[in-house]
Amino acid sequence: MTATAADTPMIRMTGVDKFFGPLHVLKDIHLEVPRGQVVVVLGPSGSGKSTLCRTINRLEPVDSGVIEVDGQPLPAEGKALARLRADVGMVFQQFNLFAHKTIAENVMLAPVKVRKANKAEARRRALELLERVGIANQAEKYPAQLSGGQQQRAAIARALAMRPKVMLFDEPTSALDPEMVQEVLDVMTTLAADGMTMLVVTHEMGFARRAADRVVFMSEGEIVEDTAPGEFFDAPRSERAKDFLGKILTH
Amino acid sequence: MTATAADTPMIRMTGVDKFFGPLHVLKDIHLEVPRGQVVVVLGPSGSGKSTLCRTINRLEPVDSGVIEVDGQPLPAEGKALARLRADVGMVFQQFNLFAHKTIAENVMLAPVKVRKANKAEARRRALELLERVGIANQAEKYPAQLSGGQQQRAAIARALAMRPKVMLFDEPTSALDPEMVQEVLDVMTTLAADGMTMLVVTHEMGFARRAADRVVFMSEGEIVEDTAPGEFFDAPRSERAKDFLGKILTH
Amino acid sequence: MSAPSVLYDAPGPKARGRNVGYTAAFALALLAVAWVVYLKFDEKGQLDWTLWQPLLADGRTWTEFLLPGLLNTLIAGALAIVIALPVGAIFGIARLSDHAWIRTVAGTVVEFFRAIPVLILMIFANEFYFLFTDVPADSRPLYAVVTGLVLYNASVLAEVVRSGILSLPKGQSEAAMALGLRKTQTMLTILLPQAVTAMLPAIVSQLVVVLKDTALGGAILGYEDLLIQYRVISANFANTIPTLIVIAIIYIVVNFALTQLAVWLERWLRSRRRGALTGPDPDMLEEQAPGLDLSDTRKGQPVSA
Amino acid sequence: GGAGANADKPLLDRVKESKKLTIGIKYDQPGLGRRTPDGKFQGFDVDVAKYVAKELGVDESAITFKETPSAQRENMIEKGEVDFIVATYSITDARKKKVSFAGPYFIAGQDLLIRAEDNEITGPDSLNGKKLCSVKGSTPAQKIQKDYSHEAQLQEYGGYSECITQLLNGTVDAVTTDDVILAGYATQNSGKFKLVGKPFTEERYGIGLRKDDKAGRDAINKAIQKMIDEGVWKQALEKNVGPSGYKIPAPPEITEK
Amino acid sequence: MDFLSRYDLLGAFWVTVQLTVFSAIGSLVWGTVLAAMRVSPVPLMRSFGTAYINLVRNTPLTLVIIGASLGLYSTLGVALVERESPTFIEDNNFWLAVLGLVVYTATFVCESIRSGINTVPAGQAEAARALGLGFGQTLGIVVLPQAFRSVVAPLASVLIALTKNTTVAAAIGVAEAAGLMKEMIENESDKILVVFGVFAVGFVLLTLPTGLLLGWVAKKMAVKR
Ligand SMILES: Nc1ncnc2c1ncn2[C@@H]1O[C@H](COP(=O)(O)OP(=O)(O)OP(=O)(O)O)[C@@H](O)[C@H]1O
Ligand SMILES: Nc1ncnc2c1ncn2[C@@H]1O[C@H](COP(=O)(O)OP(=O)(O)OP(=O)(O)O)[C@@H](O)[C@H]1O
Ligand SMILES: [Mg+2]
Ligand SMILES: [Mg+2]
Repeated sequence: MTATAADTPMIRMTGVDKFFGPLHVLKDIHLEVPRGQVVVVLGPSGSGKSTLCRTINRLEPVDSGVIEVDGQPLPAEGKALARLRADVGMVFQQFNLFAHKTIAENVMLAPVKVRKANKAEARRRALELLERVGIANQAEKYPAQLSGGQQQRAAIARALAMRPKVMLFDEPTSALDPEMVQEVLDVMTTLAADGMTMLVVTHEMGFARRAADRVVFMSEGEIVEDTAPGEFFDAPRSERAKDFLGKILTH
Repeated sequence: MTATAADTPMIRMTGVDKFFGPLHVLKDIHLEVPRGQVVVVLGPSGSGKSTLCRTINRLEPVDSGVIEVDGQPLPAEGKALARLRADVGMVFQQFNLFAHKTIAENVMLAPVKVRKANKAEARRRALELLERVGIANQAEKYPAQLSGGQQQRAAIARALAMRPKVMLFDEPTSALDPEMVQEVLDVMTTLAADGMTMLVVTHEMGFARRAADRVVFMSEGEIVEDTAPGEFFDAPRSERAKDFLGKILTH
Repeated sequence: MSAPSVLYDAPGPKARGRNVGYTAAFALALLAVAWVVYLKFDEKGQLDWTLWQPLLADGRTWTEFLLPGLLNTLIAGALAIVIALPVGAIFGIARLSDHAWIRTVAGTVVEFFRAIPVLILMIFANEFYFLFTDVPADSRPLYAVVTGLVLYNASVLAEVVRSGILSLPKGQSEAAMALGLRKTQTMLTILLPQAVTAMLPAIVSQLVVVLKDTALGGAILGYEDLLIQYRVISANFANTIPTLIVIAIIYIVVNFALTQLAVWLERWLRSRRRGALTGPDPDMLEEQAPGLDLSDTRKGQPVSA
Repeated sequence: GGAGANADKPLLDRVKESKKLTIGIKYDQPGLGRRTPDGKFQGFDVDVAKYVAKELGVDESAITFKETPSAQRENMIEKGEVDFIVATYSITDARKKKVSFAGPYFIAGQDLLIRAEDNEITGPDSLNGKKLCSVKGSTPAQKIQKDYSHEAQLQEYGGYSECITQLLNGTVDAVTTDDVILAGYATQNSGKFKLVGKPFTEERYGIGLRKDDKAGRDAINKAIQKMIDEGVWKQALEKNVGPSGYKIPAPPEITEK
Repeated sequence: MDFLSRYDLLGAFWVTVQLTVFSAIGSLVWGTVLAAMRVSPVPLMRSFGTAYINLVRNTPLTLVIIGASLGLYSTLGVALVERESPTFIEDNNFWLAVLGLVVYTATFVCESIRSGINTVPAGQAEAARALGLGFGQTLGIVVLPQAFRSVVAPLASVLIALTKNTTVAAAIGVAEAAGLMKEMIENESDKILVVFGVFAVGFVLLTLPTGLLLGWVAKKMAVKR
């Protein structure tokens, strides 16, 4: 990698606006995620966190502004867009494992179909990844046969199988039973420690404190704060953030 | 009330077993909830907490053992069962407000249909209860128009409208957005402070610590611990409880 | 949003260009077919004004034949639905009974009538009324048509109601019982009202099926419905094909209006009570099969929700 | 209608009492019985019905015409829903078991309707390899296949208007049924069709009424005879089916007594 | 019950079965094409799909079938079999009836498939796209395989409705079961209960096993979520 490449942020959003009909969901968003950083996005329900996440691999097209991934502006369509998406791993709240395929097939699918990898090789690597997230023994089961925590870990393995440059997580633990939250957070923490660039929407304050390099706080489609986690939790500047933390942290 | 009545526990379960097909979901359960106590039930997913809760008003019949509410064994069916259920308030994870009725109608329904209360009187009391849970201004809306937290508070008011002797809560805050959890817990805390007998299945450790008189820890259908909250959180005796707390409390 | 949008990305400039190309090619193909049809109709003289004049420029054709026919169609359809609805609701609830024998009897009746073509039910009903009752000949076709439609549609609506009740979240009946409501109270005050409201769009769509099926009665039993009017009209003007086209358009307009009403109802219900309260896709209920339990094959959240 | 307490009485008594008649006709048969957009009725059958009514002492305005589909005719007479039926109703022994007939008021014969320019089809035996159209369940078409042209192809529909459309379009070569019915269609589509003119059966149209109502039948027979004798019969035919070039046959002799 | 042997009951039901089978195949193909149009990115194709569905579904089947005979064949001159064949009319009518049934039934097939696609949670397609799969891959590898499983039951309903709808082919003279029933009722008016019973049982035998079998298949194949 050249020096310039190392300088380019992995994700750069400049002046991004997004509307759903009359609803202004993202308002003039400026955000950079440098290589290797873990950025946690917080904010009340409906503040636009998911939408932000989804614009980065163009699951939602934006209305104005520029989004660059690894220095390249997002392609609008076609092969180039698919190639970019393969570089951006995404993990959803609802896991979204392919219900008609086994866990191993889920993980192999994209390398084989998108990267045209050799099947045996893809399988070997899939098992390796499943090992890494701790569910190698579930490889031949179907998603519905796994617990939520196991499904989410499989979904992370699936995303990792494409060797993404950056990973997006949209509330990866909100659909989980409390005892399973930790096993998923553990996988994410390891990933962060290994130097993966990550953008994580979550309500898990512990994770934000421990693993995040920066916390971005959103409210009503705007980025209201963008600071270090310690600072954010201990001394939030805006009223909105104080209010939010007050509600979240009491219980 | 006579002295004996005050001595009888509000709920007494003796040697209760429950099977779902081959699955032994409740194993020889012995549990007493004295008048005015708040008992919190903890345990991993699938350990039988909900089933325990639901056997107490016979939403699930048991296979063996005896359940007594206020000294009376549970009737098997018919009018007697309906009368008993009216004495036992229940609050569900999914709120389960009647979607085709307004909030006020939801709260009035059972007093009018079951207790044959006068409509105007039932309405007056419904509004009083809604006031108490802080959503009097939502009385004429339909459930779908309310936030989760408001719906759950309405559900609590609906249960209270029958002036129940005991209230059962089955994970009342698990389906809520994090910012709304507190408002429901507040209502429950007030209720506890007012002397209501309560059995609460929850993952909210803060509530358990603050409001519970006792914590019951279940695992695989058994009651593994039954102690004071302080003791349970600070010095769990069983391995299973330690393991569970380890998973829950780290994040 | 609508289904397509999740299948593919919002089109970029190239995709938009390609779409324009496909649009043009497809439009040309459609135009070519339309042109051939026009030429052929012209060649066979089917476009002569003399054939169309009585339909397009003579109000008497409408007041004497078409509108009374339409009215008869609507009368038979409305009667059939109004009778079939309560009958269907009773059978639908009976199929959910706690008593096995009630379930079995109701189930057998419902499956039987769903298995037989309406046309055959109508022919049978007509003969039955002739042989065993004093229904006068002028009203016999109406009786027969309505009976056939009721037998079939009550069975369909029974399934609509049943699957409507089953599709309600289990929590609704549990909450009712936990409050001390009895089984009947729960059914009547909590489940049935919600199921029927959720089913309203399906019921309106069913009316479309009923109106179309009324035409079977006209052709076979001589019920003076809308379709059968082509015989009398063409006896006057020798314009069979134009008449059939106009009649088809009337059916399409009336049924389309009903379909839109169903769609509107569905939206309205959805907007009033987001989430919990939507029945199965009304499109799918109208042609139901015997022996199939649709209530548990429709789970899975629709993309559009 | 004629139903009700009255229904059991003989025709003449009913007429005397009520001065009204309910008569069954066809609504969709050009030239014979057809309802017009004015709500009136036209055709030879209608003219016969009106004449008979007049002879029975019933004013034209007191006649209620009612449609009688072929399959329903006996039923409607038996149940007294019509007083009598004039609707190309062939006198047959089977039907005579259920109803009585007056007349015949016309003797038709099965014939073929072909396109005006067609010179190949000359009779029922020249239909081999040709396409023939008729209505469902009618015996005439099957009769041709069985007795005359075995290789004729048969198209069946619910009504004649579909057959006529196909004949116009040239997708069938002939339509078969009673010649006078065909003449009605030929009149309606003037110049486009012709009748072959070689009837090969005999269909005796009668006026159907309640079984064993002898007085009623005699009165109707008298009216028919009078209509023939006065020449009204011929005029009516000339007006309704004459323009097709159909040769109007000699009046029938009344046999149902 | 001797009189039954005078009629070609088996022959009539055999025609019913043939009508059903050929129409089923045709409507499956055409219905799938229509469904593809309705979810396609080309707005005109979507509009055509929608218009087609709205026009055809709202027209009585009798009209559609008479239209095939009088409009398509007689007026537009489209014959579906060899014109010189000695059984031209019979064969052509059969295939016109099949065509009419296909045109009509395809609208229901289309809507079943479309609602099948709708039962696949949006997240499945999104996950596929997020992994870098294209439109064709998303549809072919992820959405359709799941959609087809949930479409078995509604398609079975359509198949059974189709079986019953073949009775309408009698309107253009196809010799199937309902036509025969009418004829038998007219000739044997004293035995109508027997006649009705025979035809009712015939149709129950045709439809009920199909429904039970496909219902079982649908349950077997259902995607567990
Ligand atoms: N497809 C869509 N069409 C219309 N409005 C939408 C759509 N998706 C999201 N919205 C709206 O955009 C706003 C932001 O939604 P978003 O899902 O990004 O919020 P969020 O911060 O992720 O909330 P949550 O914590 O509940 O997931 C909300 O008001 C939401 O209702
Ligand atoms: N109706 C049922 N039929 C069959 N099995 C059931 C049924 N309800 C619950 N179970 C099973 O019984 C066991 C206990 O379930 P229960 O819902 O009581 O657990 P829980 O402790 O409440 O779990 P959670 O925290 O996930 O709500 C589980 O294994 C569950 O799968
Ligand atoms: Mg979100
Ligand atoms: Mg539970």
